[in-house]
Amino acid sequence: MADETMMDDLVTLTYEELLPPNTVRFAEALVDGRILGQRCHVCARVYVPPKGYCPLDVVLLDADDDVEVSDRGVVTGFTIVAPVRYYGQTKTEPFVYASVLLDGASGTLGGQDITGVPTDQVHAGMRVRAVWKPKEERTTKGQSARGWGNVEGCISSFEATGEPDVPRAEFEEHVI
Amino acid sequence: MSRPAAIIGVGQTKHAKARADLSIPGLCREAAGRALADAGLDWPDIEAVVIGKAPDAFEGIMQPELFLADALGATGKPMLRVHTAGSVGGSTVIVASHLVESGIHGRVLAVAWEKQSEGNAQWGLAGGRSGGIGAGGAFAPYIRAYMERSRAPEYIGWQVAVKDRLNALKNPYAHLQLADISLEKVKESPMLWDPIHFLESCPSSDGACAVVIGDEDAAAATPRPPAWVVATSVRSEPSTFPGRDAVRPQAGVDCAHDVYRQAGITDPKAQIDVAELYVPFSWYEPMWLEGHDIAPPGGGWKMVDDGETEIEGAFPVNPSGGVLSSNPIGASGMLRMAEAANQVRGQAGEHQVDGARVSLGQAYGGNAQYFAMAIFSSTRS
Amino acid sequence: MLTGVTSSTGVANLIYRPTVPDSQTVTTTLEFPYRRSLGPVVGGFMRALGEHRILGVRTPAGEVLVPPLEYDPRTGAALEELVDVGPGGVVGSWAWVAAPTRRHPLDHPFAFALITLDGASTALVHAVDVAGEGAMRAGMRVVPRWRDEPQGRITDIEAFVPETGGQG
Amino acid sequence: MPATDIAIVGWAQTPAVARTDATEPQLCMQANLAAIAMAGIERSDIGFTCAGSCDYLTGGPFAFVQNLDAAGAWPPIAESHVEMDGAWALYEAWVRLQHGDIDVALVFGSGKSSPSDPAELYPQQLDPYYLEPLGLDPASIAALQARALLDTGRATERDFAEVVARSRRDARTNPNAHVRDEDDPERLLAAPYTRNPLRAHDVAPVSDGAAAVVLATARRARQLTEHPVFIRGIDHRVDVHQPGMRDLATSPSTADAARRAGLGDAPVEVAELAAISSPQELIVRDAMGLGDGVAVNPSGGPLGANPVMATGLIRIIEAARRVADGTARRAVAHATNGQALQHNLVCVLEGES
Repeated sequence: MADETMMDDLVTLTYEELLPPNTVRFAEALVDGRILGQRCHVCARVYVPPKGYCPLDVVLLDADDDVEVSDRGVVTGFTIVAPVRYYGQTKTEPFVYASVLLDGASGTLGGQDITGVPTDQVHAGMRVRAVWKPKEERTTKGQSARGWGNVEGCISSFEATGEPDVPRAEFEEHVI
Repeated sequence: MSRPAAIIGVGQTKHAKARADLSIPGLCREAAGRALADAGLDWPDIEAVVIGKAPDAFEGIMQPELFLADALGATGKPMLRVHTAGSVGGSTVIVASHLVESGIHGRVLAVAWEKQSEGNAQWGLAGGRSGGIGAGGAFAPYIRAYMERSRAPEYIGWQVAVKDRLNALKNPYAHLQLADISLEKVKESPMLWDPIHFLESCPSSDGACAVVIGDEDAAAATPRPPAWVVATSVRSEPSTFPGRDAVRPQAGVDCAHDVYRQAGITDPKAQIDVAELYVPFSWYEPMWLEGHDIAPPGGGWKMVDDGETEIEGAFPVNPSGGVLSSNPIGASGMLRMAEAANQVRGQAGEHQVDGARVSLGQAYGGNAQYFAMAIFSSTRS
Repeated sequence: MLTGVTSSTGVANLIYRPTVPDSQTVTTTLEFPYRRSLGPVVGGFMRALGEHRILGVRTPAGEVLVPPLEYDPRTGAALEELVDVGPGGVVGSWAWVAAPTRRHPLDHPFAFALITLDGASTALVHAVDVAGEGAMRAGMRVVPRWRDEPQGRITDIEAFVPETGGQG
Repeated sequence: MPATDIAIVGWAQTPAVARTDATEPQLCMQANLAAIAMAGIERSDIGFTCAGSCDYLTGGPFAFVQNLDAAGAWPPIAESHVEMDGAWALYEAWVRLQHGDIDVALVFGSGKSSPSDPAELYPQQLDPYYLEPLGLDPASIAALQARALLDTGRATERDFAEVVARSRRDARTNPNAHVRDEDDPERLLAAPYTRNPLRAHDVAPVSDGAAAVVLATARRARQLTEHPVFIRGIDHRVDVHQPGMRDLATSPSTADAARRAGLGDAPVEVAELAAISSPQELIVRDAMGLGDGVAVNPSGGPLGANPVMATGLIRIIEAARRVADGTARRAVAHATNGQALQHNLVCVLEGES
């Protein structure tokens, strides 16, 4: 009989980080109802959220490189996730996880919920717009200090606009 | 200046949902002990140890190689810890082979492991937060894009899922032993990350893999045939950027072309006898066949459909059952290298591909952005 | 870009870290209940603690390693012969912890010590519970104070206490 | 030891600070760009890139993946990563350069320690069965090691204070260091113990920072610079993990690595040691057999700045700097991994002979 003695080990670690300046500006603009990106001054690609650099040209970007992009765009890729149970997981029902290419941006916002159509009608190419939370509910909290900002403190989902679909060829290079 | 190196010993654990009978050192030592025995060696014969695993948060131990070093006989020796996401098992073998090819060491032990049952990879991938999507959620959009781009029929994914599970029945180390697997069962299994069904996904496993890499002298002294490492390559690209082709990542294309060039391979489909590819979700088999230019664009799924990737087919892929049958994440990439090496050593047992002389081992990781590939041969040149 | 804050006190060290109040911070907690399987050697040690016994493992050279490992840490050779040691032992090096952290086994000042148990060839790291650092010295004899309800953890020994000083 | 001579031709480090709001990829990018500029190469010249970092410092599994953004990985690059100090990334790159098919490599190491409390985090780095559940913290381990050294009679608490004082004086002239406080041994000795026999100042701070090095084969190095700094020997060895199963007052793995790196073949003028406590410096000096004439940690060493995961690579940079500027003809750098000097790397550097 194999020895199957077990030991429980609850590990709790707390991390307190400073938000980088690019994320602070992004978060503050969101509360104001604007979505900021950064345009690389070498290749002109627009990163949303801003990272503080362009990974392709390997140049640092700062506030001078900030640009505002639209809150409307196109779904370029998605999946519907059946949530797996794990410690701390609060999701229990399948949810949409979509990438949205905003007008004026070169890269997508990942992990967005899509509303306004039944889940099984979500598809790549559909036009969507941001559903903003009421101004008093918007918050700068929930940002990450790792260079990826996120919109969840201010935008609850993206909803279908009903506009005609965008052909795949127009966003093929922006699936992620 | 580069000297020949060969895999002269291979070992792996019995992979399982939980190896509750073993500690983490015990798990690693089960694989490492078997690799040493296969090579006809003992701990003191090893000059350096290279350890690989995926994120430390999966088991909740920061730099666990520090407490595993002496469990793996590394005391008084050099020890390296590699971490290149899911490709790490592959890169660990490559780092170890560099130590031999450079002439620094004659016999190096490489060990990769994961004990997923101690933690939860979904939690780890989510950075400890709710709403995690797992690797399946990350790759599902790319798989969907591949299906649309290649016009592959939906059943291709089911076919790969069935083939790898049937192959696993010939591999006593494989975690999943699904004797009653069928296309119907895959199709009817729950949809986890649309379009990926449960049975098109890898399991979560405890397991370890180890290889001994030796120089010419070591290879000459080993009781069983060596697998010569004739080419290795790694390539990485950023995880996300505008214009990135996540379906056919350029890093994967470049990595493949680099190993083919080094091995003198101009027609990989014809010149490679068997491949062990990192396929954690069934669709990645046709995606990598195309992504590594083994098949032309749109041709990968046709190879699957024509049965070419079956164990008796023209280009067998994952005769071991692959990641779809055993997934100790950090070790999964090394298992690809170890299984590919065993094929050219004639040591693959029931899942041996007849007459295999040249094999390909491949691992990928991160957001399909890290690649590690190697070509093994039964002969030196 | 580098708007880092330099510690004004110079005690930004491995014990005390300066806290810089800033509204632009984000706090995340990484928490998970890991469940570890121990295998025959570590598992045997932990189960023996529940019987108020401490085990070591014998090497072919006749040494007894405490805590027991499945392998000889100098050679890699497999070890499996568990033998009783202690429970008393002798303190070697020690470090006085004036202000315990959340993770420490005791919530009042104590010493971490290297304790060579009777019959052991190596030292076990554990806590020594004495009134003050003045009571600590190399060579002092200590015995375990056992936890009332064993949990199968190294902390089933709450701490070691001086042999002559009210052992539990 | 392989025949191919490899040289350091460029380096850079971000000023280490107690806390920065720059992200780790941003820090790495600054270091990489500066090192590449110093070497006078193009990114496309780099044949291999290797990084060293630790996910647990930032608390994000896969945190290292973002650092790849700083490497210039487009078009895709041949790249690897060690969950270790950047000094070991340098070792991996040095091995890779031995193959002879490439002639330039980029190495970087980075870490932000500010988000977490070392006393809370580092027990996670220890044996999960016997040590981690005790919450054994780095300062306590350093103190156990310190007393083990005191008990041999080879050092005193005053020796510890002298190491701290000298490090802080030297850190004052190093723009990349950040601890420049009290440097009078008497007053240092008057401070209270935090982990008797250690005082707060005896243990290194933790810092945020990144460092990068460009390596080249000898032939390429001579084309790039008039002052290549050659790696004359490099080796690393690991010791037993359990603190109670080895002699904490000595460092046999350091001694062995130093011997294999050829440290004893000729005298060195400068030694940069990754000692994270004042007693550790004394133990490492002893293991390496460094005499009184050797300038130890003229940069201020880890007691002046300790960006974990870059600290060891910075020792190599600081030693190389002094060879390149002629301060030293021959210098040695040391890096360490794990607690109480468990794993040690020694790198011997020389200028053109």
